[in-house]
Amino acid sequence: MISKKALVGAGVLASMLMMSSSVMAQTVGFSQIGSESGWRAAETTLTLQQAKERGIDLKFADAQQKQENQIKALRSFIAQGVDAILIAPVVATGWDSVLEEAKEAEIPVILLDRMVDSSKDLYLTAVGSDLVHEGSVAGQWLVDTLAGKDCNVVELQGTTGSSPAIDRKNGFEQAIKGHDNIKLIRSQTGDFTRTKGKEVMESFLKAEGGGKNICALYAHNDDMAVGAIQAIKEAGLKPGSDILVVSIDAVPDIFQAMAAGEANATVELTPNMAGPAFDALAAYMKDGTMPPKFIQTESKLYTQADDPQAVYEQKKDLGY
Amino acid sequence: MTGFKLLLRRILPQLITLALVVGLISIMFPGFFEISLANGRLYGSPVDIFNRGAPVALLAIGMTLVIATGGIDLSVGAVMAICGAVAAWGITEGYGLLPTLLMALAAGLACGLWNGLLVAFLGIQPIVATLILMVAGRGIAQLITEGAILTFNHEGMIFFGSGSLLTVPTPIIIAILTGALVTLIVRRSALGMLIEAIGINFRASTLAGVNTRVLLVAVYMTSGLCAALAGIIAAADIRGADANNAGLWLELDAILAVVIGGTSLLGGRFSLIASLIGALIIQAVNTGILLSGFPPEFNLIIKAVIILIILVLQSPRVRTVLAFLSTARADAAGQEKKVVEP
Amino acid sequence: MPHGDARQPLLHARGVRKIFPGTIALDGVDFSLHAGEVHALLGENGAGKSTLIKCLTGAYRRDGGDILLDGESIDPKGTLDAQAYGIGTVYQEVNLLPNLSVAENLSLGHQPTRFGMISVRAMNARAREVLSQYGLDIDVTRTLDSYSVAVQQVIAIARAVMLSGKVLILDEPTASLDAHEVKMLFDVVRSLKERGLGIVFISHFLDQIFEISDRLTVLRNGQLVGTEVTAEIDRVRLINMMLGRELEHETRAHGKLHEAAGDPRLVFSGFGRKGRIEPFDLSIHAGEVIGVAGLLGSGRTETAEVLFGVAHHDSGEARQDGAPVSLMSPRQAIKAGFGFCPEDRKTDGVIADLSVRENIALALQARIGWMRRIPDREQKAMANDYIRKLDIRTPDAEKPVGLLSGGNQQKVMLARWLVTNPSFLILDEPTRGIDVGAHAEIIRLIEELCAQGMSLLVISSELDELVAYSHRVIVVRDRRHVAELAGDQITTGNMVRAIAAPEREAVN
Amino acid sequence: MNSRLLPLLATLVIFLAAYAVCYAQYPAMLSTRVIGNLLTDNAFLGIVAVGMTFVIISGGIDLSVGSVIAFSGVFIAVMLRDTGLHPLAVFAALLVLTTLFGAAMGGVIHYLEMPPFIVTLAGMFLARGMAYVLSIDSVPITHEFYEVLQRSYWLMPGKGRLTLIGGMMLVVFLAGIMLAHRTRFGTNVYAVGGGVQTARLMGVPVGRTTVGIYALSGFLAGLAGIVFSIYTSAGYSLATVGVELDAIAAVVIGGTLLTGGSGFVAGTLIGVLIMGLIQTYIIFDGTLSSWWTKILIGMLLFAFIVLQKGLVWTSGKRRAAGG
Repeated sequence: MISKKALVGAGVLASMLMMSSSVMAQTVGFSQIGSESGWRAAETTLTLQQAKERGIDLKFADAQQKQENQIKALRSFIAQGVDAILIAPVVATGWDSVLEEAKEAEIPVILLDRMVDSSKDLYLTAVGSDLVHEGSVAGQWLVDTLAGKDCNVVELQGTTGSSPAIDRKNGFEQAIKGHDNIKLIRSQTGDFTRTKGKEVMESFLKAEGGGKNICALYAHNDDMAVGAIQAIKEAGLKPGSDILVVSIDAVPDIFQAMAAGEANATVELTPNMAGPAFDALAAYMKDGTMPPKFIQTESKLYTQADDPQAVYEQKKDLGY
Repeated sequence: MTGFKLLLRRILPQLITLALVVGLISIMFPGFFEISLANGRLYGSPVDIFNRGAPVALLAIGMTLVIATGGIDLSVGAVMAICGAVAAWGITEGYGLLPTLLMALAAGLACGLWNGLLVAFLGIQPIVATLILMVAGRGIAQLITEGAILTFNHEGMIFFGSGSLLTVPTPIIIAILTGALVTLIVRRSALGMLIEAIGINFRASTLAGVNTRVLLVAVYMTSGLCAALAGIIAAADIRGADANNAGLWLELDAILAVVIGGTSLLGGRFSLIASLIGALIIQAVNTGILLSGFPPEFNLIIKAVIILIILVLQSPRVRTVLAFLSTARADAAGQEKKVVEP
Repeated sequence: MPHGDARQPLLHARGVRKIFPGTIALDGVDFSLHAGEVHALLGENGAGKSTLIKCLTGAYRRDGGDILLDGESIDPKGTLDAQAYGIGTVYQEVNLLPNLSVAENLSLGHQPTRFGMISVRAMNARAREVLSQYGLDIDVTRTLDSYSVAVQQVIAIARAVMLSGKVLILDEPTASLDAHEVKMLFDVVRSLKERGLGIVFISHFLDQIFEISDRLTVLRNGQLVGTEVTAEIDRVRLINMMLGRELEHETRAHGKLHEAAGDPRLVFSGFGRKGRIEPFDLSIHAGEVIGVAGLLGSGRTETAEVLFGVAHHDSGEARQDGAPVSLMSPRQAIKAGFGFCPEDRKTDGVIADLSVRENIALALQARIGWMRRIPDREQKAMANDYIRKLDIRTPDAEKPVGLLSGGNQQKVMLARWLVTNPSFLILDEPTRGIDVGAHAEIIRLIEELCAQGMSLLVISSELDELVAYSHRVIVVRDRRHVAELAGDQITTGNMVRAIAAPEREAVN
Repeated sequence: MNSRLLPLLATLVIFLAAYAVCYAQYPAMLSTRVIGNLLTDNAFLGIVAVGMTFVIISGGIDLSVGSVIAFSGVFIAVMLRDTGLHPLAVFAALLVLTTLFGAAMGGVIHYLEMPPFIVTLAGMFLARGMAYVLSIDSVPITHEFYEVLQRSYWLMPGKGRLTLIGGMMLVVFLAGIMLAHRTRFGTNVYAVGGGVQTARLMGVPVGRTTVGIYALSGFLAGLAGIVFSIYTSAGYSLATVGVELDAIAAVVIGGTLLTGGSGFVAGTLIGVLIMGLIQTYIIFDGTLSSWWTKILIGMLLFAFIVLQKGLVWTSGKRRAAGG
């Protein structure tokens, strides 16, 4: 135990030295949801990168997928007296009181990637994409590609109850509404993971006559799509042609699949939410410029026509 | 011959349960039993149950031994993640198939060693000791993959997840071989009896000269090794190591499998084959839910209700009542005597 | 009944029957108990003593007969119900909760409350007051397990008397007590008797029965043999009643000195462990029986544990046939050819759920390693061999050992070590808690084994027994070996003197 | 000194030492804000851990509590959204429901002689499944009564807030301590943990006590669910996954043995505070990646358990040598 104390002591010293070297830098607390997916890891990497480039001292707190941990982190940031707070909220509800505390302490809060239900004056701005919009971009692509042909679609949902799962499902359903040629025949959760994506797709294939009844797959994220593509291949079908595959996120691996002709389209959710956030923060700090309440990132649609191999090369080192 | 009859009597409840669950599925989904050959590999829902059940079955093998000693291993899910990460890392770093596999298995053994040392030499209660690795293990796995899904395209490695041998998917073969091997080792040697002795009375076993501590460590290492195999299969299946999700909550499924298999959580007498059937029952329930087409929000509730029914039917009290109904009164009186003994 | 009493009995059982599948455990047994009487209940294991007690307290539903309390027919539904009638029971294994405080144990279920909350002060005061009646002045807020078994036993009696107050059943209460503690317990029993309680006393120790009881009832094979006034019966007749035969082996002075042929097989010098047992010297020859006498907690079990490596010795060394031998764990001791039957069979001895066969094979299997499994056929042969040799009463070798009686479990323990063919066997209280018949068999076995050249170290609190088979006796007191008796010196008187002598010659 | 109190004292010493180390590094750790946060942020965990302490002292375990908290939140939110009931009426209905749920599990454990681990595992699946069925969406709670609850706090000097829910946790702990040591039920819980057979022979109503223990745990999980819903003003079926493990860890760090029979409700409070302290420290540090956070929490858990074991062991040894 003595050695442990010594260790902690050494830590005190080291962190004091580090602090003195960045006295001028702003201190920003960043409460991240966790590291549940490659996309999330890339967002963390990019946020750290962006902070470093700007000389910001970033206090990173991982919430392990728990809202209570994020609230704890925010309160600790406030107690510590940081200059600003970034938060990627795990769920939309339940932020009122802690955001009020931050407001009372005059600490600006910027939301990343997901929205909250709270009053708009409780945060500076939100940077993110519109999850419903993402779903409808994917749905619109399918509508356009089919051009009126009959099609049975199976859907791999995200984690039951999570906001991307709900919104991406809604967006997709809105886009295909009124197109009677497209029928959503099965929908199950794949928990946003490859393993479950593969397992659920296997059952879909069995349940729908070995896959003959399925013409397209819509997955709420690329990871599930990657798993499902393997299941389709193992069933002796060709993903990308026998069964169309459209998903969301645009992680590097889906571009490899697209390059191989096994996936058809993906909707990008950029992991660089921190860049615009820091820009808005800098402007606000400088002369009090109020940024717009929602800074929407582009939900770009990538198809096989967009040189997927090149995109892959460009994305693969971003920490996905 | 009598040995076989004894075995059959031991696993009969599990077999009946499995048959009932499968029967239920086939009523809801008539195409259930269709099996065909596709790409030189057996293809069909029953095959899926075996194939998808393989990781839990592997975990259940190790878990059975651990539970037989009166312990529990909550860390196996995390160990799966660690070993999958090691396997993916090794293959992407170009260490070659065999060294990579050995590294992954060694990682599993090391995790088991850690658990075993905490339990056997520091005397920490198993549930707490393995909770430590359950919490930290996923972090270690992420440390290896640096938070990303570490993908690979090594055909040799992929074989362990989605390949097949003589039309049988590899995970099934690995699970069956491991089950057979461990059963053979445990029952042909004296290990089985010694493990049971430890589980029933640790101190008396030590005094009889049984190397209790070393055996305990060995049992946790076996559990780690089984988790490593499961981790390799899980990683090879999706061609990547998903440190966050690989084996998530599978420790609970494995424990359930062992309990459905009729091994007491208090330790003592165990049956590996019954645990394996237990794993199949759980996977059959899972697959049945997927085939049923219910909305996903009902998944958990269906699973919970089915498992609850199975467990209640297997509970000692209900069994006593069933035995009472089916055998002579005299027999039941004997049972009662055992219960009353202070 | 030969000695009917004019008064109405306090508790009267008439023609009690209890049938288990295949056996009649009690066949129309009569039993009566008067207020202010200590009535001993005797019989071999399986004679029906426990069954009778359980029928009286409602733990078993009887299949026939009446039970009258103060002349009124009662039908207790269980232990608690019996308690409500005024019948309390105290068992050999103290049935109190070790993790609760003494006061909580005494008052559990009847705590004094104020406004729905337990009044801890009142609870403790009451506990102190109750225990002072029994001559105990202890800290009642400490947990029960911080006190000796004897104190726990008295607390158990205090609780039983407090809650019932008419009839007290003592089921082998003295089995794990030493002489001093037995005396303390008997003082308590006498004072309760004076208070007018009826006391049923079960014990294997005939001395104790003669000392404390007014009348005695003997059961055999579920049947009543007879009820006698204790003062009017002699030992031989009593044993005849119990066994239905003459004791073949009467304990008498051994008288023979062991022919110390050649060098000793084992030599321990300066062997000991701090806090457990002071360093001692001990040498043992082949074919020699060394007795260890001393009170419970005097260091006798500790001596065995240090020798067997259960507790690591931290001083001295051991030599076997002249060569040094390491004894830091049971495994090393077993490798050296040692065997050890511990005192507490239940927790340290048998593996209850394993079969008789597996229990017998366990130590041998552990010694030859897990890889070389003893084939089933050999295990079976081995088990059957010893079931026959030691007369272990079990339907077959596959019965879980936990279902056997104490004496038979003890024999299984012996068999476990005998199959390893040890050169040195340590027996800690081999005859405790077993019936007279099995007792005699085990003593005969000890003599047989030593005749075959095995060395034995036998710990026993029955001094007569030690006199019967020991070549030398070590007397232990205050965690030290204080005396060694050999040959003609071995008499109960000498042992008692050595055990009791205050240590004047000690320098410090 | 009473040997029963030893593990409790060890835990307290560890907590104070750990706090001192944190304070040396980050003086802000001793501010009333942090202390207020410790109480508020861990309120639901503390309340559920009180129930877990009783369960563990009796020799059982309750894996269902995390799911029950999530179910409670969703239940309250859905009821407030879809019916015109006052929150207090909903609270009452919920507490009855979760108490019955706990009692049912206790009944299955006792009367069907099934291991608590498995029964409550099934309960865990069932409760979360029911939360899903009620609503998979996160449902916000907008009732004005909730605003009142959230706004009732005492502003301590230094801007720290002692909130209603933080205070509620302390009250529950006090009640828990009284229940454990000043009622027959409490003694019966210890008795069952000390040995079921013996307890039965001594007249403890084992069945009633077992059912009562799990009912209490269910009640407190429901109460924790109410607190959590006040904390987040929403009900969310994915909330509080794995809280049962946090609660068990807090109980174990607090010096209660998982084997049953011994432990203290007060120790659990310290256990909860220690876990909160660790998290606060990690956030103050702010340099740990996701994975190092997990590894560090595991290592600290290990360190605490070993340290505690060491303390108890050495003092036990000293006692043995001395007496």
